[in-house]
Amino acid sequence: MHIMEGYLPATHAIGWSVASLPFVAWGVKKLADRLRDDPEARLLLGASGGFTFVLSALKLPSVTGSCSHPTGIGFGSVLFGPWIMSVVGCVVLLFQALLLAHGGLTTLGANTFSMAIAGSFSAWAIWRAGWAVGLPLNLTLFLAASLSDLLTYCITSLQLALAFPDPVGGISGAVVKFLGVFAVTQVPLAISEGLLTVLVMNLLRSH
Amino acid sequence: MPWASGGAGGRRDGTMLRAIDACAHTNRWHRHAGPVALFCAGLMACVLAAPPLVAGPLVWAVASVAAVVGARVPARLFFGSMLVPLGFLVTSALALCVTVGFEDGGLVFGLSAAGAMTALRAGLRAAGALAVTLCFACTVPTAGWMALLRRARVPEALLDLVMLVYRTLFVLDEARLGLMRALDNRMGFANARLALRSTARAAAALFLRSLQRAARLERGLAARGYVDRLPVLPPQAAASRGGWVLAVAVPVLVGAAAFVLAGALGA
Amino acid sequence: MTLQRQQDAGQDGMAMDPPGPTLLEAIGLRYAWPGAPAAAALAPGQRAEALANTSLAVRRGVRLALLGGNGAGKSTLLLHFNGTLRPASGEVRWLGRPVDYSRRGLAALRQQVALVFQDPDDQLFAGTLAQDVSFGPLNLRLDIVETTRRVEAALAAVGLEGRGALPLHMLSHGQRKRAAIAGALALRPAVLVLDEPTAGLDPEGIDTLLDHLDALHARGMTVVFSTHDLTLARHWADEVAVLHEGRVLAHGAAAAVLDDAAVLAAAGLRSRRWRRKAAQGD
Amino acid sequence: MTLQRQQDAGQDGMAMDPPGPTLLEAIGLRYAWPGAPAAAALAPGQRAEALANTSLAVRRGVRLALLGGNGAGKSTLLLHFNGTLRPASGEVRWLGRPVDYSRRGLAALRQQVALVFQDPDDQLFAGTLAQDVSFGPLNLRLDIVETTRRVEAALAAVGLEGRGALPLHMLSHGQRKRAAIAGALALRPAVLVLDEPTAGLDPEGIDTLLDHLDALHARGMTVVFSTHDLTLARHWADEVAVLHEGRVLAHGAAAAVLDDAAVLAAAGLRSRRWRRKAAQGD
Repeated sequence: MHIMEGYLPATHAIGWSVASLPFVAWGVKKLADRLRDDPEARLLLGASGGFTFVLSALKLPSVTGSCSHPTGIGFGSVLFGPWIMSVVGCVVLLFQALLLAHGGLTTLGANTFSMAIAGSFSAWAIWRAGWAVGLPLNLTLFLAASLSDLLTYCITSLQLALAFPDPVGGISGAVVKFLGVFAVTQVPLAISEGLLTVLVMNLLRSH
Repeated sequence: MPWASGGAGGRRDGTMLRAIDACAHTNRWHRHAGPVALFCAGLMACVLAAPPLVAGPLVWAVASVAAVVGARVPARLFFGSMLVPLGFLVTSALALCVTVGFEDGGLVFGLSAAGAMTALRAGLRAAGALAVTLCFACTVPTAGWMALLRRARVPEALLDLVMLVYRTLFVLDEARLGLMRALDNRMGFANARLALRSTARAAAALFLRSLQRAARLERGLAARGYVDRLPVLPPQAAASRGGWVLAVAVPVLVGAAAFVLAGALGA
Repeated sequence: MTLQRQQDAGQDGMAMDPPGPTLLEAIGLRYAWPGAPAAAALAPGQRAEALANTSLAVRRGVRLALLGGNGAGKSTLLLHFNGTLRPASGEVRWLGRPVDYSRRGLAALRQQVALVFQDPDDQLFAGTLAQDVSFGPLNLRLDIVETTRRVEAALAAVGLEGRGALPLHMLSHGQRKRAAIAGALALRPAVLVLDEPTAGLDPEGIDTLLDHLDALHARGMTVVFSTHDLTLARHWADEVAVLHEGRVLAHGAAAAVLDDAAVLAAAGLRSRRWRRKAAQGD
Repeated sequence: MTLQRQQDAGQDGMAMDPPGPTLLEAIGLRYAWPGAPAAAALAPGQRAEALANTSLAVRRGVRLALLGGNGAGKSTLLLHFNGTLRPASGEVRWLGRPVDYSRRGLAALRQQVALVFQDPDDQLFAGTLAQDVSFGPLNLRLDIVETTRRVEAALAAVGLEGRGALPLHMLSHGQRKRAAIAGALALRPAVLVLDEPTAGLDPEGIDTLLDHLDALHARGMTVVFSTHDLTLARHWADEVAVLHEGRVLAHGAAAAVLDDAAVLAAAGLRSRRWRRKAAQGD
């Protein structure tokens, strides 16, 4: 779920950019290290970024205006690690802002935080945890994709609530409000993305 | 045709993907990345810093005129691209007009005039900022802003990634279109369950294609001497002293006007 | 029922040599690619409109070649024939009735008019050959028995019988092209629409493909295909339509159209090079 | 220095009509694709070896067509010519010396022998056309002035001058094919190796491409290309080598090889279909 261009006040836009910066900077360092050791990863990561972008243009059934790229980011974070995938996610968000007017430049920091960083770290953590606990693969995949989606949506609601606290209920009231409003699209979306990820992985394994 | 897109699955995205990018490469300002970027940064600072009730509409108007009249961006493309973000704007503005409180352990809802005012400010600011970003997106080609990032010493690894993502996303988008059409032609989207399965097929196929693309590009570039660097020339930029002057002057004037007007109107 | 119709088509096709009645018709189609730059922003040589007032009728039982250079609008027209694209103005008719672009209407049309893409990889992707061919029938909610029957018939029709259990990536390019056709045939269409069916095939691969298409045509299949190969059009099509810049320059019996040097030259279909060499007696 | 060599090649090419000295030579190459199934597990018609004792010499200034059906081993052989693939046995020689497969040796070879792939998207990666072409020279650590000169010359050589600022996805397929050639030319190679250069192009696109290749050849470029188009080989190549099942069936002057019906039939390059029709007087 993208926050549109200019929606956050300047202080918040800057604040979230500052919050994202260390993750992206460390990710870029890891990326540079990786490319030095393994030049082939350059083209692979480029293609994965393209894939993540295009995946968000696959419309899921019955959900309008959806955007499915935590799925792509989750995929990538299992393959390349969450740090590098945070960077790839940030690049994808940049292209979405510039080529599709989806998201924005001033909200790039906030969106990167909720989608690229939280998305890839949570998907990766759930994947690892499921693996460690010995959960069935399909269940792990479903949880990783859908929970990281839900986390993104919760963080976005929090970001909006911090910027626009409720006159009566304050920040907590605003969180409830935004969670409620966007639940209509985001909860079904998270579920269908979980299912989609399971189906995709099974197709790929059978290949 | 190279910009062919649309059809099953993401008509809107596919269309805009090609249209904004094509415009960025063909508009009157496509060789003036430096001044245009500065101009847009200045306008963006105005719309974020000045009182939004005045600065929002003012910056929206200036950015729109700059793009449509100055750079000759097709009006239909420019204003059409604003429709999608409007959906987000309306939904969250409605949320801002409603108040939610906790009383006696339960949720209490109400309508709020203060909330409506906040929504109005946020909406006008967002509209102004959106026009600025679109002005930038429609006038500065990717190679143009990448050259600016390179001069700003953004790490090489990140720029390589940006360049490769830019190239692959168009190649894979073409593949997405073909796959979705082929699935659609065999009734793959006849109902929601089939649609989910078909989307999964397309996604899995795209994933395999992206791996394959990387492997083939690796071999193709090796034939051109690729080992571990992807150096390219910066794009040719046109000299534009006047452009730099305008890029500074216009945002300064807009900012000043916004503060003065806002003071006069007491907004 | 579809099977029945298919057989009817077969008998009709056999009984009446062309001209048969019109099955599919494009009338005054105009289409601009969505997102095409405004005319002012076009690079030299680019057109905004992919189709500009294009009309073409496809008669039952015919083998119709759509000839034209790259970018002439061939694929765009083919994508209109089964409703994948919708014209900005003009209309497409199936059996005389305008195409119904509702989900249900399109499903009905696509069972009759099956489109095979130039790149088989757009159509084939994972699993085995038989699984892929069964995709269409299963989407039509046919039962396993009927689906199996159709899959076997479709594979036999393209000479891939007995290969159903092979994974798709083990097939050669020519086999993949035929596999994509089998996937379309499993819908039991009345019209087979092929985008550049011979592209990328060597002479032997073309021979094999045409052998199978011949057999389908003999059983009544109407075949529309795009190509820029004049030899193929001359030797295999009954009718030829020449497309250039989104317009039909000529349409008629293959030999008549292909002997019209002016039309071919206008459509950029004759190499000045080979002609020049030929004139030099080489 | 590379420039110098290129000019030498040019003068030699001009001065001595074929036969020039041998530039590039494949001697007794054997190659099996990694992961190819063992002979026992092969599907009928599949071969384990892509190249089976393949020898071929490329002389300076020649236009050599590699003719063969799909899967004959054409692309595999071309990939050996610039060291992308390394033979299991046999060797590739450049100017009489075995190829040095060290990183440095390969870099030197690939500057001389530029390979252009069939699918231009395999070789194009940058944001704009000019940027893409500049990759080769900059990668050779040439300076900006020399790189700019080479980019302009390479774009002019394929008729894409003035298009340098366009992104690659705004070019047509034919233009992208020529863009990939420009990327190779910017290395100033002595030999241009093209895999199916005319595949997917219409007659006009082929004419344009050959016009540019003609000009390059006139300036001394050696051109090796694979194709399964007999007309192209007859009208454009000086020499033809026929490949079948990883073996060179014949190699000699174009006209002589192409008039040998037995060889063409053995290589599956003649359509029984058109011949039959032709015999019927069509």
